[in-house]
Amino acid sequence: MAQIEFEIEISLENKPAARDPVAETIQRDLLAKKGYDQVSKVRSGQYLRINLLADSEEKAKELITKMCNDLRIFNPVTQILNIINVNKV
Amino acid sequence: MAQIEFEIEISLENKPAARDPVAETIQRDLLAKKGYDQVSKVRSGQYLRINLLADSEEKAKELITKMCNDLRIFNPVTQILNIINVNKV
Amino acid sequence: MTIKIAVIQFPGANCDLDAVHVLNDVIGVETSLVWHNYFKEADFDGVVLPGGFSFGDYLRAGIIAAHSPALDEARVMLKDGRPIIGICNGFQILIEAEFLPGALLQNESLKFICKWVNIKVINNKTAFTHKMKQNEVLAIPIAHGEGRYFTDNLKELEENDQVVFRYSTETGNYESAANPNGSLDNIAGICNLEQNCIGLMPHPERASEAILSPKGTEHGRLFFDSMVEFIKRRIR
Amino acid sequence: MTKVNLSGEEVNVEMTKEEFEKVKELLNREPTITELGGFDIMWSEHCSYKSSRPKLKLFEDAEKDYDYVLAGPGQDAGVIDIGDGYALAFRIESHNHPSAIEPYHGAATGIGGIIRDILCMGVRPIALLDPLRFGHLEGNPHSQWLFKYVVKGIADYGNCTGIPTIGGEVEFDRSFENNCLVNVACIGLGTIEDFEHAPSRAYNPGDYVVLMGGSTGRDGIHGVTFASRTLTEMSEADRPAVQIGDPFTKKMIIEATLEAVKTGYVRGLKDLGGGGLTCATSELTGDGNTGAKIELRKVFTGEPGMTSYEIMLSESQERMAFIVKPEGLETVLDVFKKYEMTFAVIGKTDDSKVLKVYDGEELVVNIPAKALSESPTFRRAEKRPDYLDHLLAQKTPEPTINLEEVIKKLIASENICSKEWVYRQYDHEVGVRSVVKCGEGDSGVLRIIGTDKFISASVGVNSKHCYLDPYEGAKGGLVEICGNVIANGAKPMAMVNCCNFGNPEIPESFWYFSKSVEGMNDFCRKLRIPIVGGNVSFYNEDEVSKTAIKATPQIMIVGLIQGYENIITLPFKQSGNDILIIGETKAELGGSEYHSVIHKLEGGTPPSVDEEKILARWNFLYELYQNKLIKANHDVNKGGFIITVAEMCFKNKFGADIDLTGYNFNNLRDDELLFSETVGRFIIETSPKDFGKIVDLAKMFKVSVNKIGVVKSKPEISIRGLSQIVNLNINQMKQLYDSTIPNLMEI
Ligand SMILES: Nc1ncnc2c1ncn2[C@@H]1O[C@H](COP(=O)(O)OP(=O)(O)O)[C@@H](O)[C@H]1O
Ligand SMILES: [Mg+2]
Repeated sequence: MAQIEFEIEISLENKPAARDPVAETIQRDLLAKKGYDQVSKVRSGQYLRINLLADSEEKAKELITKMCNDLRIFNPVTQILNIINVNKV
Repeated sequence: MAQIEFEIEISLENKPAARDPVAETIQRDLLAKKGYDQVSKVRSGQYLRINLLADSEEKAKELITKMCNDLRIFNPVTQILNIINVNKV
Repeated sequence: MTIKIAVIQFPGANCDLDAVHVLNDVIGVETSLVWHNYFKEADFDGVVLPGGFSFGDYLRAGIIAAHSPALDEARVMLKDGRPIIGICNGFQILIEAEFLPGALLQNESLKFICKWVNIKVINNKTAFTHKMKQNEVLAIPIAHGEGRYFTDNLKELEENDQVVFRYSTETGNYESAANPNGSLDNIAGICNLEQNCIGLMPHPERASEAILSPKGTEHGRLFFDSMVEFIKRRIR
Repeated sequence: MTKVNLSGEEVNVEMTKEEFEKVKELLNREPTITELGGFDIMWSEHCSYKSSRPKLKLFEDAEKDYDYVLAGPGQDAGVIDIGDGYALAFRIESHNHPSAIEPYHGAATGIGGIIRDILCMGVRPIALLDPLRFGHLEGNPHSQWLFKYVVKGIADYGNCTGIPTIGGEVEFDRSFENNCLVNVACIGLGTIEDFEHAPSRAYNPGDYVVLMGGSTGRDGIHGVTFASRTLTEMSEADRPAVQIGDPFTKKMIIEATLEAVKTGYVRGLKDLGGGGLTCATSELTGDGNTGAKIELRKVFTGEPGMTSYEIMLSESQERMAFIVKPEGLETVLDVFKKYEMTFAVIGKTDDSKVLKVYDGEELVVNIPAKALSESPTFRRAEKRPDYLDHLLAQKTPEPTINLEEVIKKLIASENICSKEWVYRQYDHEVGVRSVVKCGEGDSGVLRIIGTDKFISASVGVNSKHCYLDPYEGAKGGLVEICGNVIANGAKPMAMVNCCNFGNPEIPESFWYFSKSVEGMNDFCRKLRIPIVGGNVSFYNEDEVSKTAIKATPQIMIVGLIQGYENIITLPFKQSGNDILIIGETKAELGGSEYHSVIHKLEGGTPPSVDEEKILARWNFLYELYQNKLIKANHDVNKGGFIITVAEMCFKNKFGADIDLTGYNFNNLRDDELLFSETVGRFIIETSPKDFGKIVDLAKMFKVSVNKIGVVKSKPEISIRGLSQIVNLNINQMKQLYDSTIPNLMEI
């Protein structure tokens, strides 16, 4: 079966209930102090963009999740993995 | 005029000349693990998700771009800023 | 007239007291620790931006501190030729505040590295290096996670004599093993065009007393002695 | 988990039914849910030491029995007077369970917690140490993952707060595979005045209670839950099981706290750790014999809609509680404002001896201030494990490979090889105090700026020895760790310990704890070392195999050196000098690296300790130091004394001609002589001209000293006097020593 190349963008962030000191500091000490008070919320994380071959979008997503787990790129105890975009190349 | 809340996702990546050791490491680990030869490319960066009020999507994008430039959220010598998504909340 | 130096205390600075100790107790020059929001350039002849993790180094090392009012004050000093040194995090701040060109990226190994290294003096004309000899090799420790120097304009930097230090072996060679963090062309420290402002990743304040040096050297003192001498000449 | 009935509803608690009854009896009524939560956490094993307390009573009262001890066990940290007006505080703590689940944040918040404990004493944290335990790295991605991120967590937190990590220890053993041990220690330095300014007590009615630091959130709330309905809208899965540390905020807390203490207006100080605000306020008032009225809604919360239960029990990191003199409130708050720290005046102390917490008009906590600390204790049964007889009887097989190969295997083994991979990631120099740095000596040596005094600190214990004999093993740990500071020229001043054991309800596990405590107690009383603090971590067991970890009573020693010229270092200094060994070698291969690396054996006869002999050797060494007779010193540890000699060759690329003909007076086999881990031995380098003097002194002190060789300039060790000639190339040995961990960790 012919495989398709996908480009997948993901973010790894602290769980919503957990604190995010990086984002808190950016918001408090940078944005707010410089007058950007339209900003109501900031969250931070790691961004990865991965190109891979898979049979389908579904399979591509599965593979990414498994890979991030296998390589311990993220720890499900404290982090969540968000798939932001999946594009065919 | 009533303002709308937008959620904007951005990524900050190194320019290719500045290299991307995080991605290089992930790729090296993938090779070592075997079984991940479907993955052809990895890029890494920083991820921020910012909620803000603006009159329109256009304005929201403008504001984010201005903010990132003004505050040097990215270092133009080595980094590229991508606005990944702009969503109404 | 007595010389007055300021060591700026940014939130999260942690080599601030070390710099104050060396300047006051070892070099013997009147030095105050100044909270970043209270810093007024008019009171000082020279300034040290110390190492540490200003604002946690969150987002990118040095970026948030670069927006501190202290940097607006320091910019006045930069313009009128007073000496400014950024050590480690201070270097990162000077880069992010665009006092100095380029970028400092995460170490190639992705790890924090704390280690004594050797650096070779490339430019001994600056406010902080004129007491050194050209090509002299100094033993100084590093301690950083984001110290990989990068610029897209290396040629200009070299032509303008802005490269001040390069990582080298003890005998002055540039092997890759001598480059601890993957810096472009082994660059460890640079200066501005006018040469009154330098930034470097290694910590001279940790290398200013023989008791702390593996080989009993005091190479770090040369930076501060140069600075004091430079100020004296300017005042005269 | 126990189900109890609270005003008609079923509630899940950790405490036993009897404890619940005792709560009701203490209060003379049913507790509120917030109160019950407080009791549940404060009476937990972790906070109350209910299993260990009866046993720990064995220890001397250090504060009473040693005049230089300013604070002993029971305080947030031990504190000693080191002269010249300075006080030194130190403490060690475990963060095992959080780190086993989330190594990065678990280890980081462990550092955060131990820093707070030191800060509470009003002094500046100046050093960290980190004894660690993991499963074997080789072929084990899980252990590699834990190791990598624990080290990174410690590095990121310690480096950012500007506190150098000056030492530590790592052992790898199968029993720690799923339950790694992450112990962290911190040392603080201040003037005696600073220390006196900041007791962890609110002893004066009418003072303000001020909370400062990060916001109070829902992270880290555990304990009581309603069986029938959830406590909050959030499900358990939404809750972060592990807290996220924020070293930047911690750094600001350190600076703001120290500056506040310097104003002289702080009358009491307490960190918020386990049990959060409940624990802090009740201990401050309980220990101070006062009471307090707290207004809960003044507390700054990180998220809306938090219940009183959540606010009182949140264990959000990076918070401190201050007791402030009324006349100095403005001054103290100005300090917090300067550092842009969030703070709130949340209440006032009074003389009621009752802690009252109001949620608006509603009184949610109303308990005698001392009640929470009056947990019941348990007498646990203990039993020596049956398997020990079998283990102790194990015999060492006949040597099969040649000695050169064995030595090379040992020096490259995980437990002996260089730990540079770890300490390179730690800023071990910030503070400009580090004189003997990580990897350069047996202990970390720090100068005290403004004096000619130096402190030396070391931490560790041999878990394999303790597994075979916890009593002798704990004593052996003390011998080794004291030996480490003595090797650098220091005198041991005080000890703190961190007991890591299995489930105390299992008699075999409790036996290990009990025997270790007896060992520490006997040794410290005899050698006059005050025990000024400790920490107990039970329930360390492998969930998969249901077996306990190897007993690990970590020992930390702080020593003092008077004068720079009296610091002794490890590397050989000059070829032609004598190499002497202090102490005899016995056939004690039980629990040795030789047994485990070469023969895959865990048993045998482990080392035992003779306190008289140990003391004699220490006194002998002090005498040699006084007479300036020692050029280098390194205590003998894992792998035996040849490993020690090799390590002394490395730095200056020396070699050694070793001749053991005269040393084998106990008629040992080659492998016993070389690889026994008999404790309390030292290898010293001395000048040949002093040999006679040293031998005379040895006789006087009744110490066994033997010349076993000379330092030579060629980087090679040759050994004669065994059944085979042994030649080792130092460069190759160093290569083996250095590459093991990097090879295993960087794929
Ligand atoms: N986890 C660690 N953190 C920091 N330093 C460490 C760690 N483990 C080992 N070291 C350092 O490595 C050196 C050798 O340690 P170790 O082999 O345990 O010492 P010893 O010679 O007493 O056996 C010491 O300087 C020690 O402080
Ligand atoms: Mg030792």
